[in-house]
Amino acid sequence: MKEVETKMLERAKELLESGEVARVVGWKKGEFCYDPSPATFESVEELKDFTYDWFCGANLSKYLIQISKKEGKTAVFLKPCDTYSFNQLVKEHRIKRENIHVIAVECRGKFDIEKIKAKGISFVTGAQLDGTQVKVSTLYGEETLEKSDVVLTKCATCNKDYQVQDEAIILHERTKKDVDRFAEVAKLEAMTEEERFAFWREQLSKCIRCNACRNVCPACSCVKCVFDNPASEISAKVNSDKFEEQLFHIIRAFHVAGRCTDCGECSRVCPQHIPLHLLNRKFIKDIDNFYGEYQAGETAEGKTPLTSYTEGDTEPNDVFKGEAK
Amino acid sequence: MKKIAKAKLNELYAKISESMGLFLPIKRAGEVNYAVWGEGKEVSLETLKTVKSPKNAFFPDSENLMKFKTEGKNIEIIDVRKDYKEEKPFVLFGVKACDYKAIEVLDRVFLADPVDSYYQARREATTIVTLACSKPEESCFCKVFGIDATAPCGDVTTWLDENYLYWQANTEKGEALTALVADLLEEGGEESVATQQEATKAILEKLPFSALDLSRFKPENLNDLFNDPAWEEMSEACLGCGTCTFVCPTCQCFDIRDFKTSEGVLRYRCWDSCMYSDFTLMAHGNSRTTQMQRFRQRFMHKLVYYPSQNDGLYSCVGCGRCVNKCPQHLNIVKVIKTLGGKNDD
Amino acid sequence: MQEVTENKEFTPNIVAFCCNWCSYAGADLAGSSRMTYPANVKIIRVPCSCRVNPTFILKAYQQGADGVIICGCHPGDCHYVTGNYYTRRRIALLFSMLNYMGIEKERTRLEWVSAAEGQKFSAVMNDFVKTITELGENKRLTDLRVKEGE
Amino acid sequence: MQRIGVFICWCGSNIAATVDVKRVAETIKSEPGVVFAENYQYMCSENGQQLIKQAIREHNLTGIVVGACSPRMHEVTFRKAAEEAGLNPYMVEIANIREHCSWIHKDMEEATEKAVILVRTAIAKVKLNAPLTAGESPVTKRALVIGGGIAGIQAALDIAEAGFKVDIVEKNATIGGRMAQLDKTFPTLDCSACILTPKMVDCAQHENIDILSYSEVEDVKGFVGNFHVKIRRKARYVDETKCTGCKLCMEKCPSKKGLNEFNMNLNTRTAIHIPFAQAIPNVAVIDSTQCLKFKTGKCGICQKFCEVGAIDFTQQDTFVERQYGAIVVATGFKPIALDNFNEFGYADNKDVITSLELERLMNAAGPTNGVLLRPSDGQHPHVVTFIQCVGSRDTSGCGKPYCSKICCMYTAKHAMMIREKYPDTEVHVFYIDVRTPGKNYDEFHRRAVEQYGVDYIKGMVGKVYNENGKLMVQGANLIDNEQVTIESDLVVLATAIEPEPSVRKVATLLTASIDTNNFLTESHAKLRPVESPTAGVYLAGVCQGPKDIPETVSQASACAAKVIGLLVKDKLKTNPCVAMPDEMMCNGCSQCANVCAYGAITYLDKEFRIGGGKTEIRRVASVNPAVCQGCGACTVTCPSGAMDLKGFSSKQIMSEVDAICKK
Repeated sequence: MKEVETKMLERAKELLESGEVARVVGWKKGEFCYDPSPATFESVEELKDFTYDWFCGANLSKYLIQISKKEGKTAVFLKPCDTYSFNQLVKEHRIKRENIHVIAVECRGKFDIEKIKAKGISFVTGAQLDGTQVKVSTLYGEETLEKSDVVLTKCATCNKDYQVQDEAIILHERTKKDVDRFAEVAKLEAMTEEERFAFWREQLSKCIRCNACRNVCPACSCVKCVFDNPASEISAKVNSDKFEEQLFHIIRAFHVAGRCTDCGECSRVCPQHIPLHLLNRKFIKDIDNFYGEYQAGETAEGKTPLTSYTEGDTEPNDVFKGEAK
Repeated sequence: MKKIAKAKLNELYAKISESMGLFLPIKRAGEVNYAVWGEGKEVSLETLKTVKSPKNAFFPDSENLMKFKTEGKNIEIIDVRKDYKEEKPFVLFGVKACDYKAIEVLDRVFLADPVDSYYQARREATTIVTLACSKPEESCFCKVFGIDATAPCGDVTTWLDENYLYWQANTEKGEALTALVADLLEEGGEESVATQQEATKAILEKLPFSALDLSRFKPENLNDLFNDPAWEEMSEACLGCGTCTFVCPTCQCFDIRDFKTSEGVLRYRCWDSCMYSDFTLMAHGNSRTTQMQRFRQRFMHKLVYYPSQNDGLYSCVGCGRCVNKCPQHLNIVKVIKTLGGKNDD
Repeated sequence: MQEVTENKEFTPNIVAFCCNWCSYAGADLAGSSRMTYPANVKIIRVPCSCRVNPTFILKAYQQGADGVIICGCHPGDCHYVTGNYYTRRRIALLFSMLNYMGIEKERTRLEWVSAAEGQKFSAVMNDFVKTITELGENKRLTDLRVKEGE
Repeated sequence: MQRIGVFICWCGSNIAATVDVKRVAETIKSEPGVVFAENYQYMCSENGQQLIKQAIREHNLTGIVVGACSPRMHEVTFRKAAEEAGLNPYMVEIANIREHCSWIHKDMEEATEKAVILVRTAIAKVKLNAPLTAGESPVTKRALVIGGGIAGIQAALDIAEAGFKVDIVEKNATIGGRMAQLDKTFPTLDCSACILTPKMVDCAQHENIDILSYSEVEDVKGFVGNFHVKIRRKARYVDETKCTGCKLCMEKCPSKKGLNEFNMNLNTRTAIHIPFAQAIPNVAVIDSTQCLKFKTGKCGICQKFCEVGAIDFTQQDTFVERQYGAIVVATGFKPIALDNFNEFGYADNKDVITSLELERLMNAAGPTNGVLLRPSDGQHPHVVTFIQCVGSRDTSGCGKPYCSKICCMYTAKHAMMIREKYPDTEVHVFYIDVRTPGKNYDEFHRRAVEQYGVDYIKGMVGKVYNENGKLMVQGANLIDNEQVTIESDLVVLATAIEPEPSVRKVATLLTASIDTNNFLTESHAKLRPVESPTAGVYLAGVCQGPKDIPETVSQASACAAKVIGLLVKDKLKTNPCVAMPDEMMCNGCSQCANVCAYGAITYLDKEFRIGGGKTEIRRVASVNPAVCQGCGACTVTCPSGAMDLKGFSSKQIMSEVDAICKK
């Protein structure tokens, strides 16, 4: 990872120095080894805080909505999953493509500090990939964990490839994972109605309506969200009733249906670890089943499944056929 | 000092629950938050940081204020406050030192004139049992605010080790609660507590944020701090979500809203976040139009505005929840480090 | 025994969204042909079934509806050419999601009813009311604040 | 402050018998915002409307709710009344307490309760109504007639006579349609061609009529008064302006094996051909699937012999784009395919024919020059059996559920003509019912039975099979209650008719509604029988429902009257209930434009103030109110809720939901 970071830094310097770009969007170091923040670098001087490591999980695409409006070109480092969001935003005319220079960067999955801490490991000072394992160094010594236990949920099933790039910094090829990203959805589908209701009731009851899932979501890029708009009659700041938990999450998932690229940021940022990606993935799975496979963000053109149709589409009353019971 | 074997804690909870409400850290769907105890609930006292702080025991996420009942062309106003006048006594159990300190911050807001009767009713009906920390982690920085994590106050202070919960009543309310559960308690434990405190203090000393410099956060520096160019950079990744606010034990902002029901309107108040784009939205528009301004407001309030009105008491208690939970890893520590140490002289 | 009596007393409240050109006209035809269906079905006229936002459906449940039915022109017969094709996709996904979240799948229904199908309209409504009556009160998607007053 | 007036109609006893109208009005009086509530026997009557107008003026009403029949019935009436009293017509809502209440409920208590809820729902909506103003759009003074059969010809002639330009688009090489194929017409038995061809010639010669034969409508945009239509002129490989119709090419063409569609494929024609002698335009067309020049590249004989040089093998389809104010659909019909009716042996026996084939066999210009000969051996048939209702009134799913309406009459006609020309021929007719209402129609049928001795057998045919060269028709005689088998030489199937299949495409292009049988839907079965619900589109002939020639002609003339009524106007009012984006909330994501069937949504970059004295440029949607039809597809696609529909706003619909759910 260090070599990748070095290359990225070199390239960022070059681009800024030559004036090819006015700014570079990447990540900057935090207080620990595991809390980098998305950041804009406008000078070589600012790049001293630049970092790219195993904890740079954040999706940078959404920031480009505002940044691409600025004068001058912006270079951005995008991981595979980020490129889908980027494309989707270009498709929706939210990012000015001509103002962005996309540098595809290597990603072999990002680590989730909360998962590491959940293993009882604290005072983490670093983490390195070692084959299928992760060596976590702490103030008290080194711990070895399985990579699959440590990566962000969104990375566990990710087989995404770069959908857009003006150049690339990739030193290690990553291997395709033999995983079914819909396995968890299928597991829920196989439950009884009562079990599913209980599952979601438990999960959604944790929701504190912090809106982190929405605000981080590249598909939730509305100028004003319906949930913030009193005129929509469904706005709310807090889930005053359990119904509002359901309403918020159903409508949010519905609004991004066909546009969600499955970047998994919603689940990453949820302070209560609600598996929100399972809502979006359900829609993706259904869309694949009913209307043919579709991956949002694969291109920056074309209609989404909900803005197109065929004459012989599945009837709503038939969606339950063949359902496990 | 008294103690109770860990194995008997459930009996303790059951005993308290017989006559009082019991609110303590409970694990539900994988996350630990304060909730009402019941048979079969998974209590997790060991959890250092509940996701939400215990502040919602006094200042719930949402509470009803009044109803407007319409019938034909008449509107009847129903005051639902009386429901709270006779608040059932309850015990808030397992509160950490930082969270306990946070209640003091809230008290200064809600119990100052005009007194918030909703808050007051619940506050008075509560016996607070605190729990000393034994395993602080790297995001903790309560020490910076003069909090001793090993000896929290409260009506009762407790310590937990592998075998026992140690119990010491500090107040009348605490004594009363002790009397209620006296049958379950046995004497002793001073030594174990002292040993634990010593060990914990050693960790606290070494915590990475234990020596944050707050010296610049004084009322006289208000303008300089407000106009500091660093805000722009510090806030640039902010999503404008309410995570920091809603997990914060001291955030006390609320909104009052109306909800249409089948028979009229229900007026309720609910948590609000200064990070939200419609915070401070007024008829003329919004006085804070950028996320930087909102971000600055939150930290200026915690570190400058609040202390300047409350005898220098910061409205941050160093619990570190925002450090852990901010989706983009922005937090008050970064603000303190960036601005706190810079003395103008 | 108690339960049986209670069930009989339960009269569900049902919201029907009907498109102006086919289903609303179909309901009119059911009326002019005197084809009865229970009074607990109340119709909201929308220009096209594609005007029905999933929010409206959830809102109906929040406000205490026990069943929601959406009626539109048969696919291919939409007055607005393609409107009901979009309805079909949106509603299919919504139904699937509600079911996934454990909301009774029988509670929400979509039917294509043409202007000439008064009989179908009446039959569909009779059947839907029967289904909802058997299913019982909507408890999973309701807002307690709305029901509080009862 | 809202001042709502509520008017509850009794509709005589239609509503009042099941809904306690007085109680509804009384209950509603206490609704917030309601300042006036009254009930009256007939709100739609002059007096009822007067009552409404007076209340609006006296009570200064800001909105009214009429609890009455379906808004599809009298919404316009009440809007006009409101407007006359100075209230915006869109401040009117109708609570449908007749079709949706009094007519379907029997219990007075229950119906009254529901009526109150329906009225409350309408009040909830009207409180959120906004005054709307209809825009104006100009009218293009030209009509398009799709289909050049008798319906299209009649409509075109009538419109042209009134002084407006008309284009007839006909997909075949000639106009004339099905009527041109008929031999005689009932009930007068006059020659079909003799009465049709003069009208065809009139069309060709009329200065206001432009015939676009061998052409199809490719695309339709726009709306009433302003349709923009793209027409494909299929390559006929003969220059229409040069061809004189001399038919020399037809004599010389070596490819003579093409099936003659005009004669129902009963004989053949050359690759280059004029469909029939009186074709209009009298211009040849080359069947490129048959022509040797196209198939092998060798030949081109016609080109050599054509004295005017009209043959052009390189011709391509061309497109004509024109503006029209009104469109008449007259796409006609075809007999259904008989694939589902193997029991009649149509596919296996040459001598089992359809009625339309018989028309050609009886016609002097037909394949047998008008002599009735069996297709199999060219012999005179001595026993002819007709089978009625082949595929009509069929609820089994094999045929059509409706009555094709014309078969009883034309079968009687055929039977009579055969008995007249060949008195030695035995004629049997199997029928389920004989339906011959109409002036001189039943007399016509009786003549067949009484004067011409046609043997009518009530009963269905189970099977037709070939036994030693004879067609055995096995059926039931319900009157004598016995099974009969009739040894026949020729069997004629009165085949059901269905709309010409291309009507589906036309309907889609025009956004005209169509029913499950592919018949275009009229706006109102009784009161607006020639108008499609799509404004500016009119229906003539069988495309709207089965009908005979006299009816078709009347309907065509009715269409023409409607079209003329439209075209004389200089401006039309547009529907103000259209989509409208809130630019402050629009993301410019283009999803709404993706679902708009009318192309009504475009985007523009606009500058917005974002506070702090700053501005930013955002891409926002913009709706052309003249093009938007108000379906609302965009409103649901819009995630931010920026797009809303006037007259059916999200707030209005949600307030209706609330009102219905309110306990």
